[in-house]
Amino acid sequence: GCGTSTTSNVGSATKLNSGTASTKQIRIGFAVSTLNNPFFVAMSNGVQQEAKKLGVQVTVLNGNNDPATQLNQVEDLIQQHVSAIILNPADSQSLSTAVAQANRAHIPVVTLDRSVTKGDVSCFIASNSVEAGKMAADELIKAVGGKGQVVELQGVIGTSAEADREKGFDQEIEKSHGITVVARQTANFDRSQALNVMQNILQAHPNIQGVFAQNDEMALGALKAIQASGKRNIKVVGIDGEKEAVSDVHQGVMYADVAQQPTQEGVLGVEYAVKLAKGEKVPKQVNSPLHLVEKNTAFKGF
Amino acid sequence: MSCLEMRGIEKSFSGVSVLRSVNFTVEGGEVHALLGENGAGKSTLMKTLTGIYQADAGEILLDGVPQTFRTILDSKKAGIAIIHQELNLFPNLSIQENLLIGYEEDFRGMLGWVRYKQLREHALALLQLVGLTRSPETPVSELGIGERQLVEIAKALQSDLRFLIMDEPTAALTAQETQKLFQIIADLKTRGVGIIYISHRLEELFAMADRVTVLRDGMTVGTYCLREVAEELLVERMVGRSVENRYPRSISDPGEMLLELDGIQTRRLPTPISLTVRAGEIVGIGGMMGAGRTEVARAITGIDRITGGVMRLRGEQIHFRAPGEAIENGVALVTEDRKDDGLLLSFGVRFNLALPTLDERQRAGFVRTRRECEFVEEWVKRLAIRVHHMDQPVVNLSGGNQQKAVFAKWLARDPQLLVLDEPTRGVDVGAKQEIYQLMNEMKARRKGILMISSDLPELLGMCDRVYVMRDKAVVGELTGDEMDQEVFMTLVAGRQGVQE
Amino acid sequence: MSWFRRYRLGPLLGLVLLVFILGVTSGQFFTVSNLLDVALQTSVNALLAIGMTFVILTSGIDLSVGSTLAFSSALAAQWMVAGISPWMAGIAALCIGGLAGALNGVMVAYARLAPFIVTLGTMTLFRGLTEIYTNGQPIFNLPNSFNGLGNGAILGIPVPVWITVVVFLIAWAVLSRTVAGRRIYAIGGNEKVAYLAGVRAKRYLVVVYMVSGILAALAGLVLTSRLATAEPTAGNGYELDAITAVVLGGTSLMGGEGTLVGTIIGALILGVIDNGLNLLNVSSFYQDAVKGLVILIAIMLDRKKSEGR
Amino acid sequence: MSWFRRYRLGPLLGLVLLVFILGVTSGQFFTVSNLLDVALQTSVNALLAIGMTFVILTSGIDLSVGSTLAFSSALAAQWMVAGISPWMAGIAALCIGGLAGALNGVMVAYARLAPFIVTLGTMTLFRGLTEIYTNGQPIFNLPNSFNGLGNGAILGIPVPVWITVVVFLIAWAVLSRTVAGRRIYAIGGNEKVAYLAGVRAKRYLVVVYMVSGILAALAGLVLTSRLATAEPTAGNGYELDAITAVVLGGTSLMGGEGTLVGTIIGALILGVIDNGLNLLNVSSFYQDAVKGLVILIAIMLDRKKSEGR
Ligand SMILES: Nc1ncnc2c1ncn2[C@@H]1O[C@H](COP(=O)(O)OP(=O)(O)OP(=O)(O)O)[C@@H](O)[C@H]1O
Ligand SMILES: Nc1ncnc2c1ncn2[C@@H]1O[C@H](COP(=O)(O)OP(=O)(O)OP(=O)(O)O)[C@@H](O)[C@H]1O
Ligand SMILES: O[C@@H]1[C@H](O)[C@H](O)CO[C@H]1O
Ligand SMILES: [Mg+2]
Ligand SMILES: [Mg+2]
Repeated sequence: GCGTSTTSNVGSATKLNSGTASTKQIRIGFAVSTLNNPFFVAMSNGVQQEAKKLGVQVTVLNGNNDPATQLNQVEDLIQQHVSAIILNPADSQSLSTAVAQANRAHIPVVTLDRSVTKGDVSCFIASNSVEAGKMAADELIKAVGGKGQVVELQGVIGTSAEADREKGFDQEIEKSHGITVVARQTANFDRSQALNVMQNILQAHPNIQGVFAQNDEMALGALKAIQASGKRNIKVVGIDGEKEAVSDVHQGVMYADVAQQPTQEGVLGVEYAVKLAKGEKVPKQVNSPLHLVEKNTAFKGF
Repeated sequence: MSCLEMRGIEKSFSGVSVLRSVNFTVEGGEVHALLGENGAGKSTLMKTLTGIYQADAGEILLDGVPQTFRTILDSKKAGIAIIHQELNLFPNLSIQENLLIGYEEDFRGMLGWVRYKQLREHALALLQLVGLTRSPETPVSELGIGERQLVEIAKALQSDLRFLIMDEPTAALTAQETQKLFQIIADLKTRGVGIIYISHRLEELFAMADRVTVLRDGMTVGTYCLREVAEELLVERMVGRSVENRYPRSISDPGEMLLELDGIQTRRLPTPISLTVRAGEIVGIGGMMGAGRTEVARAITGIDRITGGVMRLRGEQIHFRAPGEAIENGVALVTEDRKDDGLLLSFGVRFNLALPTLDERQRAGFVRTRRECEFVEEWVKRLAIRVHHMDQPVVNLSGGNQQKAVFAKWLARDPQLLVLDEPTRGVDVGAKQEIYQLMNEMKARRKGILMISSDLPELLGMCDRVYVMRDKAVVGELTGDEMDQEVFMTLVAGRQGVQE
Repeated sequence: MSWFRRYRLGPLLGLVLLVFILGVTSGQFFTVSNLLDVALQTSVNALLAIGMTFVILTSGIDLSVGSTLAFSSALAAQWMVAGISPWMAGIAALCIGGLAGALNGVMVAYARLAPFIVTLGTMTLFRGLTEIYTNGQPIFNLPNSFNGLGNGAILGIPVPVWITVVVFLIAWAVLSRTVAGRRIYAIGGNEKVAYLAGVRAKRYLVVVYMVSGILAALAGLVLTSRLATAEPTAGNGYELDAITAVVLGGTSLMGGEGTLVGTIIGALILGVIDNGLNLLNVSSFYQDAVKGLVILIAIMLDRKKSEGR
Repeated sequence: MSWFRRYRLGPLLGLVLLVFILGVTSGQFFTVSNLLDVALQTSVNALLAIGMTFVILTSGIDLSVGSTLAFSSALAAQWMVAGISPWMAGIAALCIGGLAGALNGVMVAYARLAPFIVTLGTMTLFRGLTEIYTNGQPIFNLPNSFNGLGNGAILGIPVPVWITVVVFLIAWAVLSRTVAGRRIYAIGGNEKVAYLAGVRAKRYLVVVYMVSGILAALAGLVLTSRLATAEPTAGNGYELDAITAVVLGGTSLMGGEGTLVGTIIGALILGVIDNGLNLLNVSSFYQDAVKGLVILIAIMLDRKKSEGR
């Protein structure tokens, strides 16, 4: 559910003034799902930058993509009586418990990128992964001119990002009858795996025209495989907005990228967490916009 | 009277026939010796008898009833126990726990609980019986090899015995423990237990066995009554030739000083030790188990760090920091425990024999395989090591042949000073003599030999001089006429010291 | 110092030191609630590590615990969603774990295959089965009555901690006091000799892997209840943590040597490190480096082998 | 059948079977370009597995290879970005790998610590150092002259494949033909026996871990060049693949037994499985299950120990 009355946009969020006396005692915990991916590193950088700017203390905890570890970490944050918790859950279902615990301890929770299904989240800042999948599909359809063979590189099976992007992509691509998805293979959101997997897929399907990679790391790996094969005119669309990918799009190496704005999500997360700590009101949900990056779009990645 | 009979037993390993028609009968209350060269098939026969191996042909009868022992459990149930030639203990468990495994039912309490108190008492009694003065809680890994052998014996004694097989139980024991063992055997005999006794120490057989069966190349040569047979005949039946002069000591003038220990100490040798070995001399060290003989060997060869005193090699003061250094300086050690220290068990004969001398047959770091093969074949032949092929894993060699392999790998290094720790353990009469000849040959070439042995006739028969150790100290030195069993025994027992 | 080595106090020393440092540097560490949290957070790994100790003592290894955890949890969760009572579903999950372990055990004991590669194979296989079964989706909406297992407390102490303590006590008694335990050590010391002594080594091996599988399933139930969700990716990489706890606790990967007390200490060291790094607000990029150093220091304190020669 | 066991043909049989099945089911498998791709894709794991074979033969293990790979690559990449020539940077990276290995080796050999836990510690430590050094960001914009290492071809065969073949031949010669190789096997067979036979076991252990570290760095350079990027997460989990290749190839984790030929076959089996799953477009949900099954079947074909008793 987006589009509720409380929804606002990242860009329109008002900036807070830093350095008030009370902010000095504010401590914020940030539990990030993983730092195994530039996307989350950028998010974490955003959090730290903003915390520094506002003069609040922040603890960043890396959950290594394991919900149980994250649950432990949120418990540790509660132990430290932090003023607010920013949570980027590894999984939407299972971190509900963690949020419930924070609720019980009366510590406000802001979720980034993904939310939780249960529990009281004060603010949810994210872009929509189903939507991202749809946008990527639209781009790919455009890129291959509505017909031909395409390939989907999947993320880690069992993650919501994977499932949602696949869902969006499938819904949209089905509408274009000229296009067949000839292969769907996982490369676990990982660049070097994508390089090998794409190389293999190219062996099996020499005539493909397009690739949808569920994140930029895989898109970049796939691009390497395509370059190495000497093939041209295979269009690659990715998701995330990583600097390297964006610049590849600008140079025409990659067709398009559906960019998210993790740094801004991090920045905004801290802003709202601080507000919450001070007892101020924040919007219940913030729609972090997806930016379509095409060859001529001016956009800087993270 | 019960009776255990093996008829027409045959057994081969991957096509190589080891036992070809063996007939063998033991009766309750007799000590029946089994004699044969290294590799004749004695151990294999016993393993076949106890169900560890399955015979390819033949039958086993207990009191005339054919038996099928599929596993060792079956033979155990029938009242047959075996003390293996190779120690079969769990080094990671305590003595008492080693006595527990295999006899759990006797100590199983409620819910499978081990009745430790009872186990301890039982263990203490058994240890006393075999004469081992160690706490039952001692981990076996802390025991010396002789002590381990005593634990093995204790283990076999605890079951309801009808027949007991002892495969070279005294190889690692000194005279004292051996006497103790004989008492135990005599005791079992009166209880009607039949004993199969394997040993290469002929004097033992004559001391306590009733009958002997000679095995040769996997076939029974004959069974003799020990009171009625001469040693020479037995040896001839066993090796196929007569062996005269069992201890062929050669006379030579000792030359320059080779090794000089001047009050050396190590962590395990608190009392300063002094001894000398000259070129062209075979010097012995005797003593009871635990006297510290092995520790002296370890100190000399750079295994244990020397913490006090001075060691000189050819007049030069030297301390080795590792065995490698000792070896490079011409000092080699034949270790007493072939299984743990001497051989890479799962590796082939060739690999094992070549290991200490690899650097002598290499070019630019590459092993010259052809030369290596020739070299190994030569040594296998010289020591008559019985192998099926050169890459046969040594674990599959008979015990005596393993010992010869350890000996060969160090002889091949041709060291200036060779330290031997129980070098002929489990080696048959014929092969022993060959080893003695090789020692004499070294002596003639002005090398020095320091030999630790628990085989008293060997020690007194082969050495020019013998040091006696007790309680980690040298308590005497025997030369010339003093080299006599009785003098030795008094020193060892510490009743009266012939002080230097 | 031989008693020090004899009773393997190295790991304990490491833990004590770690706890001491944290007590001094962090105000929150020594609060009851934090210590209970550490215990709670350690429980899943401790359960796996207890099972792993059995396996490693026989000189085996079980890489499949994480996948067994995920697979059995997914089935149990699905059954609960389908209306089967948590008790029944839980017991069924334990059976699944036992079966998975039996599969490993049979291949190791009877087919004489190397434990590492067998359990690597089943690790991948069970993970795959979980993915297929769950369609890659988490299973949620579990009955409320299942909540207590992971989140309840008895006398103020979390249920998973109770479970771990009980399992530990039973396992400890079995390993150190019973005939079966001695046999397991014997097999690890020398399987051939154990066989010659009449120990039915193969059966024991199967049982040992079953213990590991059952405890993996139990850990899975705890985890699932704590998260109120069964995830297809659950337990990923947990085998390494469990092995680490065991080895950190002084158990030899060669088998036959080690204690469960050591394992628990090992698991606690890992739990305390994680907790401490979080409490002290060590920057996340520095956490791995610090954790690696702490592990290295902890084993330095247990230089058992140093006198080996 | 003894020659079958003697020459350890089990793994080879597994590979041949796998290749046969793929040849029949997939039209593309037996094309030259696909086979070259498989070789190329296997090269990184093969390099790691060759080093791992040295370590495992001494009855050790090196869990740190993935992190060493990442750390040395990150440094090399940064140096190249800073203008240092790829050759220099590459050699420096190999030295870093050697140093990392030496650190492991010294702790294993001289401090007598268990290899598993030592290299687990350094695995975590090196990963942490990489994260700190790179700030969690990939390093790209590497010089074009560095491209050839991973992407070039000589006589139509990719450079990484050449590198792997050369490394393999050297390593194979060392292990099977030289004095040093013999000693490595001897150490693995029984370190004490080797030591008593005059082998300077400690030095050899250090060297062996250095070999593993250097090859990890080399693999890192290849990977970095292929991707034209050094990633802080590079090599994550690669240790498991390398160990799997070694064990699948018939080398015993207890040391002293195994061959490099087996290792290469093991690495190829893994590479072929991945390639095959992609070619056949096996659903991602089924991939793990299939892969697990294939591994299990492959080892069943190598039931070497079956006559063990
Ligand atoms: N498992 C096996 N595989 C192959 N050959 C074997 C095996 N066990 C024994 N042998 C061979 O069988 C022969 C007889 O060995 P056995 O151990 O029975 O001799 P032994 O009479 O006990 O000799 P020793 O006096 O040296 O102990 C030897 O040549 C040995 O190499
Ligand atoms: N504490 C110990 N730890 C390890 N090994 C030991 C220990 N004490 C003794 N040993 C080893 O046990 C073996 C037997 O030692 P022991 O004290 O019995 O000396 P010995 O006089 O050589 O006895 P033996 O007559 O049995 O040869 C030696 O190899 C010795 O190094
Ligand atoms: O949204 C994030 C990023 O796209 C990342 O690349 C993979 O995980 C997803 O959850
Ligand atoms: Mg024998
Ligand atoms: Mg001795």
